[in-house]
Amino acid sequence: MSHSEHHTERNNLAGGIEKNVGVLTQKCYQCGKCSAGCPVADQMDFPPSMVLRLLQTETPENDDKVLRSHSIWLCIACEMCLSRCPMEIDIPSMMDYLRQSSRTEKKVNKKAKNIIAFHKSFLNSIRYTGRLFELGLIIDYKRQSLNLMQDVSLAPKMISRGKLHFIPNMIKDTGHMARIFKKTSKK
Amino acid sequence: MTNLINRAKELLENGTVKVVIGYEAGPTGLARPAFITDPAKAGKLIYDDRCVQNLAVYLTKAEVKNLGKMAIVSTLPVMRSIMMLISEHQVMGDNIVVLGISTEKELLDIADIGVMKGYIEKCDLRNPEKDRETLAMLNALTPAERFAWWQKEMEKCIKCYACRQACPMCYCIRCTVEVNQPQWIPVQANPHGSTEWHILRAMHLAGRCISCGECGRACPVGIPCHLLTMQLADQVNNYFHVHAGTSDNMTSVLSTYEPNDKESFII
Amino acid sequence: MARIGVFVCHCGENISATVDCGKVAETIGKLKHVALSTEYKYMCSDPGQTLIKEAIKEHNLTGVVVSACSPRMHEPTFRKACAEGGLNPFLCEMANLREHCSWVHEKNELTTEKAIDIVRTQVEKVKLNSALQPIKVPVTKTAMVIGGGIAGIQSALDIANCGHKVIMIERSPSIGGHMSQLSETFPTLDCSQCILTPRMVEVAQHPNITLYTYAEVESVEGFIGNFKVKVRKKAKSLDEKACTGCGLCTTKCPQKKIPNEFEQGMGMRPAIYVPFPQAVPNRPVIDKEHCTYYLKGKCKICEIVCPTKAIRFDQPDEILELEIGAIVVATGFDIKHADFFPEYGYGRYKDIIDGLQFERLASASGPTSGAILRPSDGKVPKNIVFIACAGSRDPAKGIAYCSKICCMYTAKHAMLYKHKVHEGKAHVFYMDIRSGGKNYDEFVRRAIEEDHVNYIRGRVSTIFERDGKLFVKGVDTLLGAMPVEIEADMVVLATAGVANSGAEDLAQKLHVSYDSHKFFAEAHPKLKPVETNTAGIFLAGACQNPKDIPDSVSQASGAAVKVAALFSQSELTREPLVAVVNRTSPPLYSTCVACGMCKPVCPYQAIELEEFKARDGRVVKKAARINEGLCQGCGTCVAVCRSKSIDLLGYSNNQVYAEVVALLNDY
Amino acid sequence: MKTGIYPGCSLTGSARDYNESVFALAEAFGLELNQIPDWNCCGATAAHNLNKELSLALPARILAIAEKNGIDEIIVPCAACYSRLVVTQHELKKNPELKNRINEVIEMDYRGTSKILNVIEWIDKYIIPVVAEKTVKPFNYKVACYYGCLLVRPNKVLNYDRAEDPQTMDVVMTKIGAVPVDYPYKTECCGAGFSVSRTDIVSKLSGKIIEDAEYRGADAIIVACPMCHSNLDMRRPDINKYWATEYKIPVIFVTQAIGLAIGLSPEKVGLKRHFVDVKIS
Amino acid sequence: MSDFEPKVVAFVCNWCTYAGADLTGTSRIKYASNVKIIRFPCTGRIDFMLLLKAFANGADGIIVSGCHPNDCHYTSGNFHAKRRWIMFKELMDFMGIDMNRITFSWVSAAEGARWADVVNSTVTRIRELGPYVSYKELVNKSVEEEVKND
Repeated sequence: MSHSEHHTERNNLAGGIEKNVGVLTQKCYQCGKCSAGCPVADQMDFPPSMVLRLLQTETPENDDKVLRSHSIWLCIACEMCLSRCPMEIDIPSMMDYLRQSSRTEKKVNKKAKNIIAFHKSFLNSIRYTGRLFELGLIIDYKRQSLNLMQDVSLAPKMISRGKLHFIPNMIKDTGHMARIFKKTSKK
Repeated sequence: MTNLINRAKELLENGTVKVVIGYEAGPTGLARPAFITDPAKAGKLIYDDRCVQNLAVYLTKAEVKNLGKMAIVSTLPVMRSIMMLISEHQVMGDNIVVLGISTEKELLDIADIGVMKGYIEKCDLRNPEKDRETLAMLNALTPAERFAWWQKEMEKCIKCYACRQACPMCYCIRCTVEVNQPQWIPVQANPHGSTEWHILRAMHLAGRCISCGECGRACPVGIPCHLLTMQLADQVNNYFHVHAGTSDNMTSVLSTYEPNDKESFII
Repeated sequence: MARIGVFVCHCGENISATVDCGKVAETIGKLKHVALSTEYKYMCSDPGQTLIKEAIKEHNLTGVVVSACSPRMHEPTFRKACAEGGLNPFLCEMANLREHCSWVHEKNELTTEKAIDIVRTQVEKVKLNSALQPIKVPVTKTAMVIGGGIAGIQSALDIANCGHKVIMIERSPSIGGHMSQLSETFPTLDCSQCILTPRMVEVAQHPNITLYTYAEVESVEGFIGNFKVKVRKKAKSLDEKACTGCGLCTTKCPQKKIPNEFEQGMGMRPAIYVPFPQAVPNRPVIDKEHCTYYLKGKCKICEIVCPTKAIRFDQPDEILELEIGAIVVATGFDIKHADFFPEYGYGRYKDIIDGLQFERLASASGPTSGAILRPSDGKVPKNIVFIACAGSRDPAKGIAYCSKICCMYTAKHAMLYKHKVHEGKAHVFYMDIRSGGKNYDEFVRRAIEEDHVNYIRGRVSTIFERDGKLFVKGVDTLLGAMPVEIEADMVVLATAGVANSGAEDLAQKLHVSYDSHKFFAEAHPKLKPVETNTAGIFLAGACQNPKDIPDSVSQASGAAVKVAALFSQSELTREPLVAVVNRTSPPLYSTCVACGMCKPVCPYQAIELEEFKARDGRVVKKAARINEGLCQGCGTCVAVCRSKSIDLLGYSNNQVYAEVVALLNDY
Repeated sequence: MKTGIYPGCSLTGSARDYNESVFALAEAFGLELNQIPDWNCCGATAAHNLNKELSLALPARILAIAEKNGIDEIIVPCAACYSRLVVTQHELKKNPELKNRINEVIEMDYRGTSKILNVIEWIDKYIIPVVAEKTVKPFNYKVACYYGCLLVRPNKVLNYDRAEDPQTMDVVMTKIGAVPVDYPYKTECCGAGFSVSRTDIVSKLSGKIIEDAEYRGADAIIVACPMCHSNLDMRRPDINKYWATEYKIPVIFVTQAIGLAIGLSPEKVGLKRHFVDVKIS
Repeated sequence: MSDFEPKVVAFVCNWCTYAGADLTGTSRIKYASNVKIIRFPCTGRIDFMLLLKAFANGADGIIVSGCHPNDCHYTSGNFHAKRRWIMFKELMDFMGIDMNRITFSWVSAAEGARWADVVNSTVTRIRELGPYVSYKELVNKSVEEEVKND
């Protein structure tokens, strides 16, 4: 029985993060080193340390702000924050959790549309072929994001360099892949 | 054998020793310990396959000690016992003449403790082969099987303490079992009391047992209690790279230490 | 017939909040031989103690169990109370209901049941206690102070001024410690050396102080009042009596490029050297690792030029064996060198330095004679960044604790810089400004308000160099973690204060505890801050945790008083918790058979074999005997004795056996 | 010791050049590289962004197949795949319950016995000891070694080099004659998985990385990750457009540099497939 | 079985583990109340027979804990204890007596949280192992025998 188990289980994001990711948001003492090193902090509505501060307040309003933020989708998982955090707070894993919560609660920030579209296309690609089919990914992404003209100039050069295949490189046991996807999809 | 008799006779005749401790044939033909003080009776001494008892147990007995300087017919276990007894201040090296017997049953020329040390070092100091086999068999069992195996043995124990009496290393004038403030070992011969007695005895012989097996031979109900002390003798060598009874100034493994002693169970 | 009194303490609510004290007292009251079982709110208070004293008389008690806090806290208190009530103090035991029960468990029946078990166990133990008389041992009235920094100096002077002999050991060639390296001191900005050097000289000249520099503790044996300390005086390759300290050798030595430790590597020194001009003693030593003669067998220029022929190349180390009554440990601290932070580029970029290096730069006696100049090109930095908490409060890469002194010295550094470079800009990245202390916060405010030091709350993420500028990237957390990038000419890292090298080794030699950071541990965090858990060994200064000068000096004086108090008696009484080998009437004399197993286990060489002789002088019996003056009561001999002939007073076989039985069985 | 290789998706497509150089080196040094049979995608950033269990199951399948085929060590040239595989191994070792669950998902018995090596570790172990005798054309250039994120982070899990100012690739490059420059952007992020969805961010971040390498006088940026390569090389036009620059510094895989040093042709190590011309060979 | 509350006795030295357990208290870290502590001056003082006595008197588990190597207040008591426990453990193993029921640990005066961990992990383990039936039976059988003989 640890000291912290005294407290009743918290029904908020910080509680969920502690339970599912094992990250204690209270550990953060707002030194800001994560925000200072984050490559995309300047694009974010809340830099990483501010996300932690919002979570520390444990209020529904601030939890909501976090789940609706653009920040959680801009995190590239480069892990710079974690490698510099004096308290070793696993912000990247926390961000993974926040992204998943944001989708479950249907609070995804509109600006993250393209990012999610890309991730979905990526997983779609491997769901059926087992391996990433880059051309298929691009086509599917364009369909999902409606960015139809993006990167059209890139293709000819890729083809001439032998870097773009027209037929997917599939694994043999595609059924296995499908089962893995099915079993891990949210019940 | 003639050499042994001649040597014993000579020692008694020239007064080097007052008594020769050895074996003689008993009325039933079995070998029994002999305490020869008269050179004329030296001819009674025998040494053959029948002679297995560890005679060193008599070295600490007041009745024998009081006879004066002694010679003792010594196989390897006896020699190792003597080393331990000297190390533990129970006998004095220059009070004993060692009539060493080799594995080929030849009389050895053991002039002094130094020579004896050199001889012991060259010997196979492991447990006897038969016991090694039994130990290996037991070590291959699961703990639960071993517990059952030993409990079956313990149920036989009648707490006669023959194992203690036979052991040259059990020379205390008051044994723990005789302490009743507090009563460390239950007095009764029951599985609990017997188990604790045998644990106590084995622990007290850790690093001191010289693998003669006398305790097991002495047991009237056939408990192979020597396996307990022999297992520890193996482990002492395994952990601390020491064989008991190899020098006349041994410190017990349990009263010394190395800072880097290895173990894997202390967290 | 035993008559035991049991007193259950509520400790305010500390115990009673989770333990049903009433039930404990009631249940225990029903035990055989318990003459009285009662409860009270504060047993350690005056009325609480009076309760015990009166009960002893009223109920004719033969033993007392105080069921309260840890015996490590209040055992002496209650034993004294019992003594005052007319009961032998060793007939009093404590049941630890607070630290081991009420504070660590929830409020429920099991907790109260455990409390009952704990008390019952002590009742059964105390029944078997015997009245013991304290042991008296003589006191050697010479103190040893280990470490010659400001804490050691203060302690040594205070003890010496009380009229006692002091031996001071310092491992470097001069006393003075880190304080001698500092430029100015906060919060007054007075010159460090100006206030320190007179004290150093006083140590050297004090008739009661013997100073051994270049010396280290080799081993420590014995106990309070009676330590035997071996000290290794490392060879200085010098006849100190012949040397006049003229310094000619140091100017002629051909080795001149050895990084100077005193200058934190920012200056050079020869192989034969005096660490700094005001060193005490002001005599050189030869650094054998760098001396040409020791390395190659040739040179000896110092020997040739020495006017008094004082050089001794073949001088061996000397081992001193000293009799010491008390020891003050004042070995100080070190700074955590910043190379564990590759993102800050210390060691890669010359213009990133640590706080001690900045002290040397700012010091009038330092390598730049006090001018703030960049190590790379000797230019005056126009823009300087100070980074606080560079290693402190950083369990990931540095240390978890706050180093306490950095906030203040960083403010001082920024101020010194501004006082010397008026047009320059100073920035401080900080976490929280911790400036508790007399005139401390005012000092920091002065830096901000009067010297316009730019304080930015946030941690720096990385520093890199470009065009001779250091790009310092951080954020301002007070502006919502807004990025801040400063092009600095120089960066100073306020690195963490850590335990000095060799602290762990010394602690082990002294048998005193140390914490997980290798700092020496005090006996009690509040009430015994200068004592260690080994009687007769005291702590002074930053060897305990990072401290500033005033704190170090106060603690040093505290330690000195402890030593003086100890030396005020010619003998001291010790707890008689020692091992004894039984004795019986002849012809047995003892059940011990003198197997000698106990002898090598004794860490204090307290066991010898005693011979019993018959009338004719013949030795008829040998048995172990324990010197009660040397025995410290560890009891290892008791556990190895096969015939149970040794017992430990206070933890006898009977007692501990009874404890095991009582703890596991309801009566 | 049976050595396997997990190429990962990029190496079969946009990073064919990297693939070719890895196998060219293996051939030149006589090193066995068994491709893990029927390997699948590791799931990359997408999986752990959207579905944690999937992000562990995909690498676990790869590792389980490797174990089944008796592969003791797996070379993973792609830094992103390397990171995913090692993190999976770490997570499943830490949490036996999760391991059981994942084994259920992948219908295989993953045990976690194979050792995972990144490309530098592979080079260090097998190539560096003998590289000197094979070097015919020392790579006498100033290079900026760019490690990226996932080769060194999360450092405590990967347990490889140090997270800040790492040195292993620099050491490897000195062994073939190169002179590494002091390069503060070694582990800064290039934008990675945003290559398609947020090309603007990639252009911005990668631009800084290229700019600093040029500023420090490097002749080439050396990389060990196909994602870093594609962002710094294939996205060069976007970068130059974003910053209004004309950066021409080539981006070369560490394996390609070694290949050139031991006398392999630019075609053989896939240099001709680069978008930014490599003029230095 | 679910309401089985293991009885665990802790044999600890005064200077490190006892003080460490005090620190657990001062830090208000909670742990299982099944463990009861007996204080010894040093682990060197702990007679191996006491461990057997604890089992004989109904303990289901035992903790033996003292100073980390090199930290012994008396220099070497813990080193001697270590050798003693090495031998004891080998003998117990050989006789089939369950050593999973004994935790040997080093807990310093500074390791309050660690003490709680040691206690909790031991209690959890003992809870899983269940009551120490075989040793209890050994004792009970003996008591029955005595009754019969009387």
